[in-house]
Amino acid sequence: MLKKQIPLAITFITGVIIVVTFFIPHPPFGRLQQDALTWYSVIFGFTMLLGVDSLVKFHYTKLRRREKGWWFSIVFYCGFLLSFITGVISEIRFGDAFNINSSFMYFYNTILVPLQSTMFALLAFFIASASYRAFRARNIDATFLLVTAVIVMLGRVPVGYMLWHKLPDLTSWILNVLQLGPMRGIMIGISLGTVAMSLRLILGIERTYLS
Amino acid sequence: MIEALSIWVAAGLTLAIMSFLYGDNPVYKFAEHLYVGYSAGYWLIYTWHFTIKLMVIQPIAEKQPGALWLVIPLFFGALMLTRWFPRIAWMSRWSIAFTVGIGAGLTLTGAVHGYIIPQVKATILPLWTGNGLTSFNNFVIVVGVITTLIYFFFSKPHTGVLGKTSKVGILFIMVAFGASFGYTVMARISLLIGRLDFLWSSILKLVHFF
Amino acid sequence: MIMFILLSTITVKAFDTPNDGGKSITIKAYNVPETVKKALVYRKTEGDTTYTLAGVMSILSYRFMDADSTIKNGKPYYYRVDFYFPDTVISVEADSPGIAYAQWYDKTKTSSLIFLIVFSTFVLVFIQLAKKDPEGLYIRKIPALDAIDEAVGRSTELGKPTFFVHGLLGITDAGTLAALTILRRVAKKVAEYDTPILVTNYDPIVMTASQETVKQAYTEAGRPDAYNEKNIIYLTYEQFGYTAGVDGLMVREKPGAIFLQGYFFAESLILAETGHSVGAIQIAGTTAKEQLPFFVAACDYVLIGEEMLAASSYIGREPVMLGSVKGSDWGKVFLLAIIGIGVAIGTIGSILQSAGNGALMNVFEKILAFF
Amino acid sequence: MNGENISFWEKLGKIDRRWIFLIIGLVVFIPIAFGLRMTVHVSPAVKSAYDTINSLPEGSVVMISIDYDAASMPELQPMLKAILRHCFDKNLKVVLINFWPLGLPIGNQGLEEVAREYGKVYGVDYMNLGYRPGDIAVMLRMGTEIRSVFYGDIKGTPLDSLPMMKNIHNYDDIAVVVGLEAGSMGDAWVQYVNARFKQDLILGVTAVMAAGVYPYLQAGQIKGLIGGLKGAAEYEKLVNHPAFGHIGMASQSWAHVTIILFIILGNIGYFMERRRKRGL
Repeated sequence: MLKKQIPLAITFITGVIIVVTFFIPHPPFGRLQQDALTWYSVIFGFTMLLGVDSLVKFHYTKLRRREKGWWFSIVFYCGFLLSFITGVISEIRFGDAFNINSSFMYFYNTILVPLQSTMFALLAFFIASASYRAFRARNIDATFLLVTAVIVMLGRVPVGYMLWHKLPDLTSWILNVLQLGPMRGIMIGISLGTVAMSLRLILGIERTYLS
Repeated sequence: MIEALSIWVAAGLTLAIMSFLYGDNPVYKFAEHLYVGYSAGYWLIYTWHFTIKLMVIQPIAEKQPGALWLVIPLFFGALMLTRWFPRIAWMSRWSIAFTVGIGAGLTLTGAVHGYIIPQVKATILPLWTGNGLTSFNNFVIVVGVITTLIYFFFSKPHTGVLGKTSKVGILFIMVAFGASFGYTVMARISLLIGRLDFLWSSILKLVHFF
Repeated sequence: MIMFILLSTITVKAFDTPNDGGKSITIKAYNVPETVKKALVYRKTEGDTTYTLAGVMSILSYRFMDADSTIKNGKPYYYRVDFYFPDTVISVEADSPGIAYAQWYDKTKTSSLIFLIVFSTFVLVFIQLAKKDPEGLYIRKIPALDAIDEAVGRSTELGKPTFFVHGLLGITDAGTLAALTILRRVAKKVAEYDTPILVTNYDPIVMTASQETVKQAYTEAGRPDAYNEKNIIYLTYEQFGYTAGVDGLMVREKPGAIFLQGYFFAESLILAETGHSVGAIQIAGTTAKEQLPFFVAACDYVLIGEEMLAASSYIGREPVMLGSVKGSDWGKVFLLAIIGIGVAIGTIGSILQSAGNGALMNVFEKILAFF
Repeated sequence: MNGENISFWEKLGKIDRRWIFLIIGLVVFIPIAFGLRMTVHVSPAVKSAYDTINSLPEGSVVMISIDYDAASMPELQPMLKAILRHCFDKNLKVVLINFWPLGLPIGNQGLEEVAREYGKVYGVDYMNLGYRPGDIAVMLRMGTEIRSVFYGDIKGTPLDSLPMMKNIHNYDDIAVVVGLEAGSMGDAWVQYVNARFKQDLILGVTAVMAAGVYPYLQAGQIKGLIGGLKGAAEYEKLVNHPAFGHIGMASQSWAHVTIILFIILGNIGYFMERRRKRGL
């Protein structure tokens, strides 16, 4: 009862309240959707502790058992402590760890920014290898995909203009007209699926984490 | 000196991540563990500052109107932490149920009001506008939406007319995917250009430094 | 002389902002000449002797919404707007005071409400029908979902673990909720085959929900003892940090099957290409339309958008679930009918209009305005 | 001979992807290392952005908004530099403003670099307002008085002690606002500042965003649109100062052509294999 019925009831009540108050601008209901997002963030804040705890334990187990590559877990701890400690110090010193002069932001810029942008830049390589491997004219569907991709790729660089001066125009037509319909169709489909899924969750028909 | 060191660190980390392209190796492993560790700590501080401090502590300390309502998320947030105590861990399900309820409510209204209604409205286009090209474009858009939606019919077998329209639908979908793929290539290459330029200018700077 | 003409034409109205929670007044100006450069709105209320600046009016829509914190419901406020022309400034007072109220129903959302009622009715009716008559319910083939068992099975044969990689959105996203349904199926198979699983999470709340889901799946498979919470881990709430971490785990643990499920951003292709390079069968599913092309290119099976959201019905094949899918399809028919009728009215209206009869076109405009 | 030929193509179809990585890396890197450039064709959207600034009388004020951070720097920084060169060349005064706090050092670095090239003086020819939190609220308040939000410049110097700021109070004193955008601030510039103050706007956006912002140009809400690295290269061409945009465009073009060649090779391999299997 406590373990199954109450959670179902909580989801039902919360869901219904949020849907109904969506149509009521009168206070205190008008702001409820926004408030709910704040509430979600606060719960998220608490849960972050559980997450970090799980990650720290994951590496602790590796260290304790001296699993293969265990010493990299020490690197993990160093990185974690570096940001955590500089963060706490900056928060105390400036009252705001995100102050542009804080040590926390200094390490953010020297460590996190290059890591972030390089990881992001790897996409250039993967987009090349994926197109090489996957863009084969196996059937009509794949051929449509391939041909459109090639036209758009060429149409967006000067070489495309040199090959055929109408290519950039064709590319913008594809982007503004041809792909608009299917993208819209996909999104309407997703939205309908979302509504159906949310209804099932609120009504307690769909229970992922409850039996 | 500090500047040179910063450049060394940034350039070194850039190369370390790029080495993953060759295969897994200790240098990448180092960078990866540092990255995961550092960013986990970073987000812990971020959550503290922007969520707990600005959304909870400050409104309560300043007695802002409506701060009392924060009792609700504080209660469910605390319940979430019961997961640390196996005997009462099941209580955290109440919090999950609460967040799922919020999620279901928000996505339901968001999908209808924010997407379905405006997109259906945008698709109601006259197929004749007096201008040949716009009329044709409108036709293409309307057909694209309809056939794609028909592809996502689940409760009827895709045979006969339904089958043929859904075939057209999947072709439209493939064109959209191709366009989207080709469109993104440019941005991704730009990122690499930025990174390699950073690396090259760092090397030049360091050569100059010594 | 010019001033006189301008004065006589510009009018300003102040009224309660409709469909809101009160404490706001809208000021709108009519017949404003295009030469106006700037328009400042001033407000005063009972007891004030002078006007105070309330804000700047848009000179494209000639509208200003005054939602100052001092405004109270039910109290009259008087407004004056100063219009700045290249050579002069003209002040116009609102013809009557504005009084703010809070409304109980937002009329702009009527179309959403109607759709919601129609759609929910379809879903609920078909669920009831399905309960009464479970025979004859059909759901079309979704190959990516049929492949789940095969992927886990192959992974077991090879003696390799199965990976389940969550996307980046939290539990407020429908794709994430659908991913949990799929996780449940995957975890059940994994428990039956007694093969290791690793679930990586970006969002800690999703992590807790995943832990509960996997635990339930193991119980369902009759092996609650084999469940280990440590296999469902949080990595980091940083997009590419998460990517780097998952990539590292992939190349080291060499999973035989990888499920990439949920809402992904740019990292989709990095994950899918790395997964491919370790030789895993990959089943992806996302409601992120921008990322679908990359999954289609790099993965073995892909759940495209709505297919993912129908997964729970497809997997469980319970009549109730299948009924809801049927109801949702009828919702689709309803929308297609609206689009079809709207397009027909618009097209015929437009043709008639060019022939000199604009009546039907007016109907069309009214229909669009209703949405 | 024939047999070897077939196996060559088929082998090519299953080539180790690290070769692809290497080739892409080189194709992008070589133009950067050797400063190779690409001729670009100027599009009407960029030309109209250029014309808007070009038509301003000497001494007019251009406000440039830095709404991006390191991630979009490769695309937007060349734009910033090209526009700054244009402004300084025409003796226009430049005010920099930031809506992304992490873009602060990036924008300032670009500004100082170009200003040095032209021998411009801080506080007389250009200045940087820095960042204030509040996004749209900041934008709107600047409509009545910049000093109501920015008490000092980026270093905290009071605005009135900077000679150029004496006559700059609100949007009436600013000829054009140029928004360099990696997110949603561009929409805010259009929907709030253009709509309420009829402020002339030019937007420079990342390549991914360009299509979404295009309707503003069609509707006349913005005077010009510079999209991605390509747009930056076009602007560089207009100011007659080919720089990183041109180099980047060479990398970009060759990378696109290389990827397309890969696709063609992959398909040849695939069809060879299919033909051989059918033949067997």
